Amino acid sequence: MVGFSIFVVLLLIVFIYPLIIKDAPLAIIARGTFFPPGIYVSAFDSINTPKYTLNLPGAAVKRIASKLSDDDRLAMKEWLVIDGLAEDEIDIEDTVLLLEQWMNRYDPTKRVAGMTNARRNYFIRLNNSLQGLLSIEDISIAVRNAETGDLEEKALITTSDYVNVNQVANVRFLPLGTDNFGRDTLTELIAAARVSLQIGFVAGIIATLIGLTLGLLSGYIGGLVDDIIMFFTNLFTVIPSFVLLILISFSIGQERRGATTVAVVIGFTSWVWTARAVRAQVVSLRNRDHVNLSKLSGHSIVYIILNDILPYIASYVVMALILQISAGILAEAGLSILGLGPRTTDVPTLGLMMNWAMIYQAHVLGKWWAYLPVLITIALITFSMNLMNTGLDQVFNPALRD
Amino acid sequence: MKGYRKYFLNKLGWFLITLVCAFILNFILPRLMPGDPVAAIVSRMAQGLSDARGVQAIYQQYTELFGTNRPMHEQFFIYMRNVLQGDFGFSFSQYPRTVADALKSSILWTIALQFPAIIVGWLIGNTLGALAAYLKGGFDKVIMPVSIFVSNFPAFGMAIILMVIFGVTLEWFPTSGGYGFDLIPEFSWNFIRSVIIHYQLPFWSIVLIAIGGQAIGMRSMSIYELNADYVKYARFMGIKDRKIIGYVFRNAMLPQITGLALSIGTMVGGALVAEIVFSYPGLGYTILNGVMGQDYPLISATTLIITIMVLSANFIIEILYGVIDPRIKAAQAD
Amino acid sequence: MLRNKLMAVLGAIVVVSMVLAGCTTPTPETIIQTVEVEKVVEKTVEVEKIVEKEVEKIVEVQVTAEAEEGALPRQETLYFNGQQWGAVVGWNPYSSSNNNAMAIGQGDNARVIMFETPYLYNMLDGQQYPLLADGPWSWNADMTEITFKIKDAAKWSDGTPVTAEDVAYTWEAHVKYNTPTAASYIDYVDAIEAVDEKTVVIKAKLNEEGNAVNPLTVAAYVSSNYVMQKAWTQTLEERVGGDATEFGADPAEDVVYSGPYHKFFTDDTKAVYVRDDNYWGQDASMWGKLPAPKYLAHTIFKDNAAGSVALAKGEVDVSQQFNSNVNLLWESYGLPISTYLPEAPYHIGASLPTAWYNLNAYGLDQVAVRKAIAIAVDYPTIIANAMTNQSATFDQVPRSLMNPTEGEQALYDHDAVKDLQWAGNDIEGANKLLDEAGIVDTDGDGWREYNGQKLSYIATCPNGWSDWQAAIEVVAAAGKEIGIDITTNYPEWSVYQTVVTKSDAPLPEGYDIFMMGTNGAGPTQPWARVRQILSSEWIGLPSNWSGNYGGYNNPEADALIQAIPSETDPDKLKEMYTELVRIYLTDVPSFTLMYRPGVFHTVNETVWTNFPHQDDGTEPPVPPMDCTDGWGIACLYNIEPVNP
Amino acid sequence: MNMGKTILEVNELTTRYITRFGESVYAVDHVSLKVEEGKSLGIAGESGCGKSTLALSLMGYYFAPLHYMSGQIIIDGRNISGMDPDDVRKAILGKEIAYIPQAAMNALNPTQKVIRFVEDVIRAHDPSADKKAIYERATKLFETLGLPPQVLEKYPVELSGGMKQRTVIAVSVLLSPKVLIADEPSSALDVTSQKMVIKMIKQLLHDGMIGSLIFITHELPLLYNVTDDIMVMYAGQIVEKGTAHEAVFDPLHPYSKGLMGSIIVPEEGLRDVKLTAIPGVPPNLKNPPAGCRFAERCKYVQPECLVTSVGLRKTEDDRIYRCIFSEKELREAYKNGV
Repeated sequence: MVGFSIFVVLLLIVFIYPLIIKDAPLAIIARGTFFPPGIYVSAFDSINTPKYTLNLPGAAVKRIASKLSDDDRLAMKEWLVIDGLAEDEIDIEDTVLLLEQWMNRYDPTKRVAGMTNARRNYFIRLNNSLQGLLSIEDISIAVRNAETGDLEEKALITTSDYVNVNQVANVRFLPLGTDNFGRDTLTELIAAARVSLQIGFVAGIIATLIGLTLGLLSGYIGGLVDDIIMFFTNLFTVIPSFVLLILISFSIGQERRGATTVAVVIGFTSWVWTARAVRAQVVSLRNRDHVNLSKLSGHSIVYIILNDILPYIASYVVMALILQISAGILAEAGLSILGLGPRTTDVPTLGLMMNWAMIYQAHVLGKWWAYLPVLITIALITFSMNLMNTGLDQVFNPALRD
Repeated sequence: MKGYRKYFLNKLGWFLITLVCAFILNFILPRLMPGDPVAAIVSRMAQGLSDARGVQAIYQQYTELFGTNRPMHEQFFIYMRNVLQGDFGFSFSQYPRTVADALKSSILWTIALQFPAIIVGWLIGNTLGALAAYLKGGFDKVIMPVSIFVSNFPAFGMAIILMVIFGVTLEWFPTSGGYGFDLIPEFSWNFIRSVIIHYQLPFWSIVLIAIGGQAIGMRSMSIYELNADYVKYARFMGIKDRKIIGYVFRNAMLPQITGLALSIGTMVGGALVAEIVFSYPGLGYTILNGVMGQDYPLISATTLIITIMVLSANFIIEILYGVIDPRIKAAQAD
Repeated sequence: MLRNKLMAVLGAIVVVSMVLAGCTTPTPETIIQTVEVEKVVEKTVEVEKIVEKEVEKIVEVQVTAEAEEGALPRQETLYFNGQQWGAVVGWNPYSSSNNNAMAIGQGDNARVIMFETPYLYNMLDGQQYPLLADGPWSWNADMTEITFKIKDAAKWSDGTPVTAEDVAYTWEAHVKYNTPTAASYIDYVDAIEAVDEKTVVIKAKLNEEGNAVNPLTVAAYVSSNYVMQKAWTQTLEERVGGDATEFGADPAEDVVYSGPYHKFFTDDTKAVYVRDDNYWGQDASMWGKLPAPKYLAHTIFKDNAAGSVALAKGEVDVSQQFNSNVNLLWESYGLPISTYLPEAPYHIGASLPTAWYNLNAYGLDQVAVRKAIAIAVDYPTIIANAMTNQSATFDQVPRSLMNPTEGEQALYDHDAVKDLQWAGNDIEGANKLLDEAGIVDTDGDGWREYNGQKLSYIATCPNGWSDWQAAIEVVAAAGKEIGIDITTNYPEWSVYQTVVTKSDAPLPEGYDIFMMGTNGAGPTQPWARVRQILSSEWIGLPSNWSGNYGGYNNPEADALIQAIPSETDPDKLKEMYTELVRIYLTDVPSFTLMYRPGVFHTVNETVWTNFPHQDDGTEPPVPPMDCTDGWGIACLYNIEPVNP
Repeated sequence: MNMGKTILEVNELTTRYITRFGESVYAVDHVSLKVEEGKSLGIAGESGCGKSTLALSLMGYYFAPLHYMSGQIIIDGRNISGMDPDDVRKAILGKEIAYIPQAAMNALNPTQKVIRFVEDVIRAHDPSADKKAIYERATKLFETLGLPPQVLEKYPVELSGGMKQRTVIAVSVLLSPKVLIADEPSSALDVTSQKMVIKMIKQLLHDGMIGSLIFITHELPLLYNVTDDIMVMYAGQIVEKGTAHEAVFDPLHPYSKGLMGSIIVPEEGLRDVKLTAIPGVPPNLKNPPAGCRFAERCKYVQPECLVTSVGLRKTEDDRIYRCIFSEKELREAYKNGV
């Protein structure tokens, strides 16, 4: 079954990954925010790694293109024209000529009427990036002599020098880059997923137990009991559980908000759903023939509930539990995004990661790796659970099979 | 009809009692929050005030003004009296602004955004579920999982994704606010258009979230019903499939209505977050601010309003439910 | 066949949904309508109150004219973000609770779009330039009185001239109603008197020797505090019947102002200010013209993220908020966005977000511990991650009590304190320091003890203050490196502020290391900042927003702080400041984590250009103060549409 | 042997279930039968032997997972097995051939008043019919059947079990169908309402409100009282067919024998014994045994029973049974066998 397998895979990843990558999930490894995903190779080490000479066609072109995009060329043309160079003299395809003209004519101090500061800065940056673009001289690595303090050439790097990544001492693969704290997003994400799952389970189980008990009682016994229980249920239904959550979590105060606390709080605010659902089921069962039969044959309430009611709603309860778990995970995320989640330093949770990604505007800056994986993880977890639900549904109720 | 009256009175009774309790809860819960809000205001007022007496004086003034020096029950009755007169008092965090003023506009924005969204989500969800149950095959195997997957994003997640795709990347829709950043509210086509455009992203983010859960419920409900004996019988009595589907979905839909009543409470929660993501001028941000600023009156008022909205919605739905589903009356009768 | 029908049903439902969606949209309308109506009412009220009709009429005309068009003309409107959070509450310049940051903000760099100060402070050259005042102010011989004149051209929005009496009465009112302003100046300003129609004299409070207690602060008054109209102040007093609370709470919709802009429209989503085309400042004696934008509009965003999106989309021209990784906006997205400096740190640092030690906390009374933690912290990471490089590094600007501006940096001898400096990230150094101080891990649990008690602290800052939280995280990490157990904790600001500013009792548990900002740039700086960080005079205040929250007490420092204001000899000053820096770096009562600009000044040049930026050739240089604060308002007279 | 008009004739009808895993289950396997006007046919067999499926198949209206394979269903000389389902629905169902479902308790839409359903039924065949006419017609019918007309205005939930059942029967015969198929109409009821139901059905046939009756049950003795002929089914196939008397008191097929084995005096109280009378369970029809389907439960099983499939035999007095033994051999076996 799809849902189940997705879920299992998630679980496996969550538990196996930490065995392989042992880094602390909250360790700050990067100086700077949102490093993009990729393989990071120690520049220092690669200098001391054996060099291989590869003469690859188009290497130079790539090198230039990386510094000088077509837009840049057009921009250069624009500037040169403003500077009084005739358009037909400029050929943006001819890199050498273009650069030559640029180097001769560009003057950072020149004030061009109507040019915005942003644009001016752009040209300055462009100019800097163009420096030595065409030079194919070897770059020399030098070390400063401790006594004399003058530079001594250590190595030469030519344009055709390559190192083999496998031979570089320090290489770090960051599949999802780093987050705003400079933490390895993937490691953090997986740790977070685990915590969120725990929260979900705790919350879900608490909620289901409360809901089931109340639902059964009110549904079967009916009458006053029903009214009283339903009254509380209604009470908690109409005060949106989310509002309750916010209030309670805030009252607890961030200092005392551990993952478990949050889980419990969620559990205690979200049983309503189950209670009502169970009750509805029980009510529909209450007047079924087999129940009446059982009543007539004088079985005790407990007996009837256990033997004539519970089996019929067992599937429903399991499903409710699963839904509650996923709901719990969502609730945690919802709280954290408002900064009311578990305290940051203890553990990462999916919600907290989301929260920080938002605070540091990852979505505005297009740093997808900081938030999209988190969202997808949340969705996948809950999704797989829902699928399991429908799956179970079919197992328990042959009717649902076509 | 006796069964029904009984049902109605019963519901009405509980409606009122619930309302009262909700009211009390709304009053108490915020006041359980730590910290002294008046102190917060005073320390804001008294910035740089060097002599202790001065600070004390101001503190006195405000505790007087907000009545926080009185015992809880007294505060409660004063509060109740005022609320009944529609006066929610001063907002602590935005003093001297009154709560009523702070809520005035945001309520309407929220209602206008959320209730349609929730209902539409419910309708679409149920339709999808029904279709999935009836058409099976490709529809069931593809559309359902997709819609479920979509609705499994957390409310804010959906909001953010929509924002990034349609707001930031494609720039089809604005990313924040209730109307154009360059508009002055007034009754003009220009303005209405802007409001509609700004309405879309928050609206659909809520709708999308709502769909899945409803769809699942409706699907299994419908499948149960589709296999019910009366369907087979009706078929063999030569009744058109369309009519039978009519029976089935009516019967399946009925429990879903309570489902709706139930969802509203939770959905509102998620929707509030969506509002915040889109800087929508609704209750979502108001309540968050209230919490952060320990603004008891504001929180109480906001939660109370949300509560009353949800409560009434519940009540109405259950009343209707009683009207359209005979099973209820039967249940009440015995 | 059946499927088609069902599809049809689905279609129908979708349609219905859209209709529903449509139906609701009028609802906001109704709100808007009410708001609109109210606005009209306010207007009429104003009209009644206004003395000179025609002035107001013109404004009226414009308003209605605009209202009909519905949209603010983009070409004539300058959009802001990051100053105004939440809806405007009032317009009362005497009150500190208007939540009206755009219009009301007194202080070192007073915000002068609606209310005006006699002088404008320029953080770049440290000068005060006359606004309402005519020409520079002057001390009398024995430095006890400041005298300045009011410009003849200076007029109130009701057309009446601004007089010396207004200045004097403003102060009277402050004192009478015990406003925060009064609170912060009462110890230094004795009285403000009108010598004649236009001449103002500020009398300084004198000490036993008969010298001004604090000439610096007195001098600062003229550029930090608004002048309010006496006539209006009296109407307000009548209205509130002399009640101090009421006096502060009054929304003052009818306030009379002297600045170039005033209320046009406010609601929960924006605050819009319109230019008063009769603004006196267009007189040759001041600006000689009107400010360029007809409207100043501040969209109210729920958080920085929303604000950044708007900035990127060109819906905000001037952004006073922390835009994380701001440089990407132009580097990766090629947006016409720029900051004052083209490269990192992008802004001019003005204040020093500081981690304060609670010196009463166990073990933190030990310099060794304080210094060890301070030198172990990884500042480059804080600056790179928390501030996303929008702060000068401590290599560029060595740590001291001064902010990174040249003026302040020149005030102390860098070399004299060179050997006291630390770059941070110095784990060995820190461990060595602690070992030497005999503070070692005796019971081998990995944590150091002092007199047998484990050193474990809670570092804290307000919840949701993202850059600070990120910084505090790094501090905690440093502690763990050197065997001091530091955990972090983020209370809500509402709780935090009350705890931290209560200095009449030792700080409670959980506030061992905590963050607070410091003064930015201003006429009394760096003295006021030094005082804020080192002076013991705040200890014991019930509500201490002034500084030294950690309870540091050093008579030597106090003495110097006492002396500086009346010291005029630059060399002497430099000595004293150097000495204070030495004390600061030796005792480490607190340590700066980063440099933060007074206001973030990021501009989008889609519509407007010619904003102040480094070497923009303005003379005197216009500071990046968001086009609204102090001399920074000159920006409004320099900017021009990109394509007119 | 009177030669009445044949109302229902079924030739070699074969239908199958297709499970979601695509396997076919041949629940009705080359079944042929004939019912004459005014006559009634009983179909007996253990549960799961395909009698209910046969009932469904006879309607000539199939929906997943049941599928038509081959054979003919001829009602009143009209072959409906080939007809377009929608025409069958309009022209046949309820009108020519009506059905009383097994669990008639839940056969009515719980959220619909009986009369509304009556309207739907009639309108389904004659859209023009107007409310009033329908109402009168219904009341008349209910009265003749001894049902209180108020029932029409009630919701099913408001009716007792027996009342529901009878209501269903009444609704089924609204259009006086030529064939009424009653599938265990009484199984879920208490004895008294059972009797009423049986009585009612007999009355229907007797008063000519229905053309003919097919009565399905696992309670052979019941059939003896109700129907003229009896057909015994096993594993989707006919194993024996004859008059009620023959089938009950002189069964030929070992299975029928087994079914009847324990009966001495008429039905009362012995219902529970019957099904246990024969050891073992019917074969799984997903892959039916190659030989005689009853073989592994048959006392008289021969080696070839297991391999060679067995056809129907016809006795000279027109009785039909499925066995390798001749009538004589069987009687022999029974005489000294048991």
